[in-house]
Amino acid sequence: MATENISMTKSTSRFVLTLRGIWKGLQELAELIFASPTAVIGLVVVLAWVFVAIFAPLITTYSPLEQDYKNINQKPTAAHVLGTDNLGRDVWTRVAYGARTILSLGPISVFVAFLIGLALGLPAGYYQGWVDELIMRILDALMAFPTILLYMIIISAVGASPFNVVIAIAIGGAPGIARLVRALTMDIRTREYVAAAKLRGDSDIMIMLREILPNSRGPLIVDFLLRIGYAAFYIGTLGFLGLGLPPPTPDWGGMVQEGHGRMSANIWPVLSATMAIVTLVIGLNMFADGLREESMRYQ
Amino acid sequence: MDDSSPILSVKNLAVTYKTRKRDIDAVRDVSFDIYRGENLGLVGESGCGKSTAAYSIVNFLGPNGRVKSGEILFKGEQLRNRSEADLRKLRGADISMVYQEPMSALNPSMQIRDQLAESLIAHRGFNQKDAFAESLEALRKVYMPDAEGVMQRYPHQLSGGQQQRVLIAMAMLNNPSLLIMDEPTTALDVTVEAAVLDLIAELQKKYNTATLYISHNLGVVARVSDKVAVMYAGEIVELAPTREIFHNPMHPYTMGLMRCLPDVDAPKGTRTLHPIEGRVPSPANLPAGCIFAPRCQHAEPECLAGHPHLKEISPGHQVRCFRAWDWTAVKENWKTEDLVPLKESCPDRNGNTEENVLNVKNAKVYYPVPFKTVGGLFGMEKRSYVRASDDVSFSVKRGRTLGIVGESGCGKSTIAKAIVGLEPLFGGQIDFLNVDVSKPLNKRGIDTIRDLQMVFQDPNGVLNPSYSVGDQIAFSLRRFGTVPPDQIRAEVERLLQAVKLDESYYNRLPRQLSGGEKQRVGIARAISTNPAMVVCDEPVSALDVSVQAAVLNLLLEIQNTRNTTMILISHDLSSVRFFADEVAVMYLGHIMEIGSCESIFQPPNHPYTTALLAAVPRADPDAPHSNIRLSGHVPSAVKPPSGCKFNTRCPFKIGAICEQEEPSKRDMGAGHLIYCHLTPEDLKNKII
Amino acid sequence: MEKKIHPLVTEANQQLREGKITRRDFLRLSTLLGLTVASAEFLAACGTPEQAATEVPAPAATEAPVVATEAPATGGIVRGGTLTCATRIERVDNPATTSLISAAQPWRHVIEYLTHTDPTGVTHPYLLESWNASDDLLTWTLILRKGIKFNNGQELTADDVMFNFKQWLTESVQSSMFGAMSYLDLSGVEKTDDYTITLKLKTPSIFIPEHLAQYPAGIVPASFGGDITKEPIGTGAFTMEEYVVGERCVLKARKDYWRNGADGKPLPYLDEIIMVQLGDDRSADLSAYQSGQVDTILEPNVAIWEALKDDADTTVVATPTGATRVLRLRADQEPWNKVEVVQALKHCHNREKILALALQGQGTIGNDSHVSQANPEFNDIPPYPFDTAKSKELLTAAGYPDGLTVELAVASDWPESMAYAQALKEDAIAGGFTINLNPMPASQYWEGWTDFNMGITWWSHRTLAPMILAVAYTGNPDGTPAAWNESHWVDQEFSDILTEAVGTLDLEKRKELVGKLQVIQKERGTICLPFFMSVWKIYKKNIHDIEPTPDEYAIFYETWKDA
Amino acid sequence: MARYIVRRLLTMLLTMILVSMLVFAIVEIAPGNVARNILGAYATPEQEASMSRQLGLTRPVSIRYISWLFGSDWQAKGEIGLPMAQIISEQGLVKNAREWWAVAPNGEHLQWTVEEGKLYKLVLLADGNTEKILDESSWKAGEDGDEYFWGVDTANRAAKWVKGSKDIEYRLDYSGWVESTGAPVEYIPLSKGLIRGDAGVSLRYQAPVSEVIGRRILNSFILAALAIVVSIPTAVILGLIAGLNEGKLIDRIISIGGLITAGSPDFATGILLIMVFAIWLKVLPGAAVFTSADALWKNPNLLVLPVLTASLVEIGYVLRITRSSVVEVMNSPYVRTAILKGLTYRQVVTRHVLRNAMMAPITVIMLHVNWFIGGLVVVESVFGYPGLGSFILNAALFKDVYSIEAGAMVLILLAVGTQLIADLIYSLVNPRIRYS
Repeated sequence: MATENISMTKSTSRFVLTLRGIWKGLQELAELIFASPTAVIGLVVVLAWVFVAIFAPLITTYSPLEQDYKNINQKPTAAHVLGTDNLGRDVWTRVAYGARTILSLGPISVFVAFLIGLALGLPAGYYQGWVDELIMRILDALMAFPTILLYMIIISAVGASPFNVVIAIAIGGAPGIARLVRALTMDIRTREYVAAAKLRGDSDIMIMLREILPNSRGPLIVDFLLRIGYAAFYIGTLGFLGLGLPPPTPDWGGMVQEGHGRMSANIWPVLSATMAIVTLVIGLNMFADGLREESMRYQ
Repeated sequence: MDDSSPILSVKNLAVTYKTRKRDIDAVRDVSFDIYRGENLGLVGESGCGKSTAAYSIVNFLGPNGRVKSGEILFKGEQLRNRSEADLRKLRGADISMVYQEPMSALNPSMQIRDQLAESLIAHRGFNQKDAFAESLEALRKVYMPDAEGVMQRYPHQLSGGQQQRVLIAMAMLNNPSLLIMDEPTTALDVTVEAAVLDLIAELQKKYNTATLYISHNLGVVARVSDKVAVMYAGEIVELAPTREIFHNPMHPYTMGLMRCLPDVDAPKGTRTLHPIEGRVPSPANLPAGCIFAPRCQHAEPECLAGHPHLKEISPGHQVRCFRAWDWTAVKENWKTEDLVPLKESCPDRNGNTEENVLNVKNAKVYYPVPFKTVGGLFGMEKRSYVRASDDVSFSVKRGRTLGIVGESGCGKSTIAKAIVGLEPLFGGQIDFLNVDVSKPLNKRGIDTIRDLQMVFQDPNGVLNPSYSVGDQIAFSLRRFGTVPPDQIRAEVERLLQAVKLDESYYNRLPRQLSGGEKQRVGIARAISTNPAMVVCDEPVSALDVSVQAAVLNLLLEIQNTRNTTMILISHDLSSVRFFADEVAVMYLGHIMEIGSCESIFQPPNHPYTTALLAAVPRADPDAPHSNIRLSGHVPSAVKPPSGCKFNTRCPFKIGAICEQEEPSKRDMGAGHLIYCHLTPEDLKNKII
Repeated sequence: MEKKIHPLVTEANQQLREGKITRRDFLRLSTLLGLTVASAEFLAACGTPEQAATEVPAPAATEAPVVATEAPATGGIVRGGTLTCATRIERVDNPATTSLISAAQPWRHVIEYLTHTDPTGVTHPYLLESWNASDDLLTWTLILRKGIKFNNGQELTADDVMFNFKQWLTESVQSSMFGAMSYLDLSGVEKTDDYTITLKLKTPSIFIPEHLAQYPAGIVPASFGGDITKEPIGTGAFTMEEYVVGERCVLKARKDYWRNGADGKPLPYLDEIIMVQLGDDRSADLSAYQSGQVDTILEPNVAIWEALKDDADTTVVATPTGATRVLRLRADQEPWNKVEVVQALKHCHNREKILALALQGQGTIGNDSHVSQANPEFNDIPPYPFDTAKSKELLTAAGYPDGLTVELAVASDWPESMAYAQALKEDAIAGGFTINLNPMPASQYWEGWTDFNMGITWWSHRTLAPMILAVAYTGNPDGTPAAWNESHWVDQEFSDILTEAVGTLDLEKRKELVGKLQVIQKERGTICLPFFMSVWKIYKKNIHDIEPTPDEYAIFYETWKDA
Repeated sequence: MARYIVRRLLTMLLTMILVSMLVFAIVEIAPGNVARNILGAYATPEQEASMSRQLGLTRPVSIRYISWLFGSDWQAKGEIGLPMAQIISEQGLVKNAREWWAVAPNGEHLQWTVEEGKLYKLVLLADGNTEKILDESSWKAGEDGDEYFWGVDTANRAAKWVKGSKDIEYRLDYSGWVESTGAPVEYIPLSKGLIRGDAGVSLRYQAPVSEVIGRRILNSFILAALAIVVSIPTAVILGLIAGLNEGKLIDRIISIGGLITAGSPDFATGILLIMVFAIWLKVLPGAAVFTSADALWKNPNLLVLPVLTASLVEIGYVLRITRSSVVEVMNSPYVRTAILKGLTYRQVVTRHVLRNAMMAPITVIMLHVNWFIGGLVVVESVFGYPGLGSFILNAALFKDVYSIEAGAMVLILLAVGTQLIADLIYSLVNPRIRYS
């Protein structure tokens, strides 16, 4: 019993310490962010969209699919702050729910891309030699694909669905991530703590995951943020090209695609969705850029 | 102006930097004069504000820095608050600089001749042809081999020594009145450093240039400077003529710096080192009172309260210390006090010396060179190798230390890594505790891995920044299961104590530690499994001198208490002398000479050893200077020269035999082996 | 020239006098039976058939059969110029097998038709000089105009027409004419002399002249090898100079065309027609039009109409038609083989809403039978009401108490279809249907249009109701669905009544028969048809005399452009 | 240097081979095989099987890949025993009609057909017509007792007929199915292969892909080249100005401008530009209406908005890279050396900053080519521009496999080629690469 208690206290204290560590890390991050006006503006914009996405049902009065056929193509009014589209749906509601689409698909696809990128980049950078050569050649081949072409081919082969959009963006993004991870790994693997880990007989996977990965997180986080921006950009583009989510899913790119043919009659759906994409992408870019510049400034 | 007034006179200089949080005074109250032909050495540990002080002279402090107060008089004229256009006329003409990292100080995409010539064109209106001619002349003045060839080259095609010569030539082009040299030899190998220092000394004599020479290395300053200013945390704490400061230091910091240096002439066990406890305070967090007081052994309450000013206590000798004049008695034997007869302190050092813990036989470590053509992948190109370590044999006895010395790239680290299994062996054999360990780590048994640990060089790389100190040591304990899980924390704390860190370090993250502390944790981790042997790869070379001493002491203590066998890889002969029992001298992957520490540091020696020894800067202005210098640079390890590997640079080359035949080993007795065609007599005579 | 008047004309004349049929219906009918428009008008006004046959001169070969919409501005006609239009340039090989109006648009200026149906629905002879029908409507005589030359210099003769009939009536060629002319076998087509062809029908039909004006019925020479792009030979006023699928075609005026314009010189007025395709997305068409790059947009959709309807520089001519978007369900596949399921879906249609969303109200409500107010046989039968409770009830009865999930194929570049699909998707949820949309480009939709389990297809206008019904809702003799029967719905009773209607010339009677068909199709047919749409001709104000065809055919023979 | 180029070319070749496998795999082995994609979801299994055979899809993947890349005429030659000839002729509006014939030893060009169970030989006559000759004697005895014949059919395929076969061939005309009996049992679709310039027949256009794609490539190339010529110098100059004035107002303005243009998707920019310049101001064409193949030369205005749209995103991106590179170089030790050498600001910038600051953008632009191409697809789609991007997009939407494959290969070759060129430029700028 007594030993249990001790180990309890120990694990509790460890937990507290970990928490404290995380808190400290967050504090430092916040300090970093608030040092850069660019990052702050970016963060505000992104958080605003995150807020809109999370609370979409609370801050809108309609359903995104609700069609009011007696009021189509309305200009902004008190009842419809951004007007209605050609099917009489409230544009603001669709924009708000569209934020949900893009802010869930974007991070998910980038996350999947990171999983693939890590799975390729870590071994390539760590083992080098023929493993690296092989993986690099595959990556070269993947990189040679203009991303949008990859999307077009994948989506033409398997059709458009949220899942496929995620897969397409993930495959498109993975080579870049893998190269970054590889470069970071090649750098970190020469650090002596990696040698130290080898000298306690740690397995390669253990070393990659415990020694290398946590120490490449800085650039990876910045890259992650930037890539969410690109993903939002691409999800919008896919929607616009008609390769995105099937209607009537509220999807910003899709809204532009649906609306731009009748733009001269009703510009509001296009304008709203366009501004949404532009602000989100710029916000994410500003946030990532500011963070990167600030973290490099006083090195 | 006449020679009696200083070329440069800095008075009460203060420099401040804007940071995210607030302004930080990096340099405060710095005053010094430099006269024509004089060389002022500015020494101090890293982060003491030496470079800041130097750059403030040419007002080059970056966007965040500015001179806050004080005067900078150059030839009697105020340089502060001068316009950029005015300064530009001085920069590179009357005041020029030489930098620490010659590689990055040169434009990578410009030929050397253009980089040299533009200085002449800008300041003296030369046309290009004349400028090239003058530049070539300048290169010749710095004894640049193949000066014409170098003119056409790009920086990356030159060796570090050549690059530094280019920078010196560039600085001298316009016959400056003041030359500022910012650690010009720090990035260079010891043999190259020696040659560059010779050059600097010669040029100074020849052109009578006033020089501000910044270095962290007391030995270097002792060699070139007429006057030395010791900086500490942004202030000059002592300023005196070189001889005076080395023989009669007045400030406890200056004394501390000298007391912590290992002496290349003192054999192992004859003296111990006195590290300065604590660390240099950051300029953002200065202590009240005397800035050195928290680390000073002699601090009194008044030291903690008031801030001392620089006082002249004898002509030309200024000290910033309240007690500089009243502890004359203490400093009678300041250098040798606390001398502990180390040999007696560890009785079993000589107990089982005959047992070889490690036997290395003809070890080869080759790295394949990446194929230049795709055809290589299909066997159409002959594979070539970097022969990092070629045919190396030695053995280490239990409880002893083998030192391996040599310039960078000689293969000493490679062989160390091969021993612990971090590099695969290309040929040869390594036996450890009578087990064949000629295989990489993942093929070795867990016991072998546990028994053969390593201490690393770079304090910033030695610890994983993501985990706490305790965790990193605990990883090893868990992995090897040396202690039951519930005792791991206690064991880690015990280990921390063993490396003189208290248990509060357990939860610290590496970035909260100083370099020396990190290195201690690294040592704690290496000894956590109680290994039979520890390979130390340049354990102190990246540390400040005051910290070096502590770490070296610690290693020695660990060896004495645990009877650990060690290999010390180092380019610093002083550390090796301090710590090693046997020494191997390596050059281009080959052992040139091996033997007991005593025999290596005394003639007869291999010519290469001789050159190395001659190059060691001694922190004593009166130490005899040897003129033996190496010319040329280290040949490629892909295509090593035939015959004796050293023949291309050997000052005692006797002829064709050196180029054609690989020298056989010459046994000089008592295990002292020399690989040279010279006879023992020649080795002895020629060198002395 | 004396011409026998068909007894049915006399009968119809009587009906006209008694006020049973309108003057327009009479005109249409009598011209179908071979009377010239002038004769028919004369007859309608006062004369007797006998007088009409003798006293009214036959129209000159140069008579313009086209009725201009604007006040004829003969004096102001300007010759020359290039008309640029945005459209689709489809791959075409054999015109007889073309299944898209848009594919026929460029080519109808190169190859011509035996007859022409004008915007009022009256069919005129075109390459034909005239035709005659026997009293029992089983024998038709087609008389070719003489002296018409193909653009390779050959003269058009009965052999060429025979060749075309052979193509249409050979099943393996897969022309939609095969289904449309189900009343005729190839063996019944005979060449009487070089300019006369006799058709012997299996069952009576009055549709021959109108069928001959359908877009797959362009006349190619007998030497035709199967690919019009390899042999761009026809009698039309233009020659095809360049044809790049998906991009552009260039048509140049022929100097020796057989018809004259109002100024007495050979048509056409335009020198050149350039048709361009701006990608697969119609919005570029609109940008091109708005920035003055093209003069007109062919087959404009509702979005284009919406953008341009109030444009000051634009002429917008709207025609209510029988063109529509048909939600067709495969009668031979689950779950549409259960009539309750189809009815349930019909009850999920809020037709007013669908019309409003799909067409901004620019059309009429449909009742799920493919007969529109633009057809003379139209009977006003109310559609099923919007009643989702009833839908649920029907679904439960059909064995789907938990509702159904279905996939709806829809062409994403047809905004009306997309809007219809989305509106239905919303409303059908309450009715127990979960409809997943499968949007695809129109080109891809056409590739599989008869194959989708559920899809929304574009149908263009046909003059008479039985024409469309015969093409799309009948079976082959063996009972399998005909080539164009996309819903695969074959109903014996429906087919029988339809055959009777096809052979019934009496409009009143035919209307009655069609009424039965409407009810059957509404109740049992596996199509939903919520609206009929208006179609538009949209062109710049400096363009004149574009024929407002209800079937969206683009005909620029007499179009001219301000200098 | 030459060695470096050769090495890069070889790696590029390797990459292209890998890419070709990948393209082939994704497009042809994707769920729902080609025949299904062509036929739609509701074709009968017999129709699908027949279509698969006709498209050669029943042949092993490796053989199909080789045929696609290197052609199949030589394989057919092996089966038929006669050399193959592809005759290209102008037929009406079809400028390059391609037909495959077998060449008999006497020089006659031959095709075969089986009608009513009888084998006929079609001999090409001088006037372009054919003469049909009964050729029953050509049947060969097979191992299992059947009589068979390998020949060229009339639809550009090598085909193996078996005497008396009742197999039904379903052929998909543009409008529907054609059914005939006595069909061949095995087909080799004849093609010269992608690398010999024959990318197969587009399912959508029913014309050789290479025919359709050629002018599209030219159009896209003009658009892309102009966009690059406009955007890169602009971006570099702006980036330089911003980087040299780090932190100042002008830097802020340029940086924010760059952020906005780089963050606005091409379609948004394009739509906005059309709205303003084509619809409101009516000063520029809002769509790329090619009234003739050389429309761009007659009316260069067509290019203004597409080029501007494609450029804006690129300008923002390159500008930001250039700026940060300039900032980095400005803070480098060698610029410090240059300044402390007493050079003027102008000298420092022109001699020391420019060249070194260009290195990072060149590599990044090089990696950015793919992104740029993506932008072109969007721009071409927005403006209805008849380029390669919209071609591939439509091919993808239509599942026109051979067009996707050929288009993808061209695009990738373009991308990889551009990367190679950028690599070479980089090696010229950076002496380290040149000499190592």
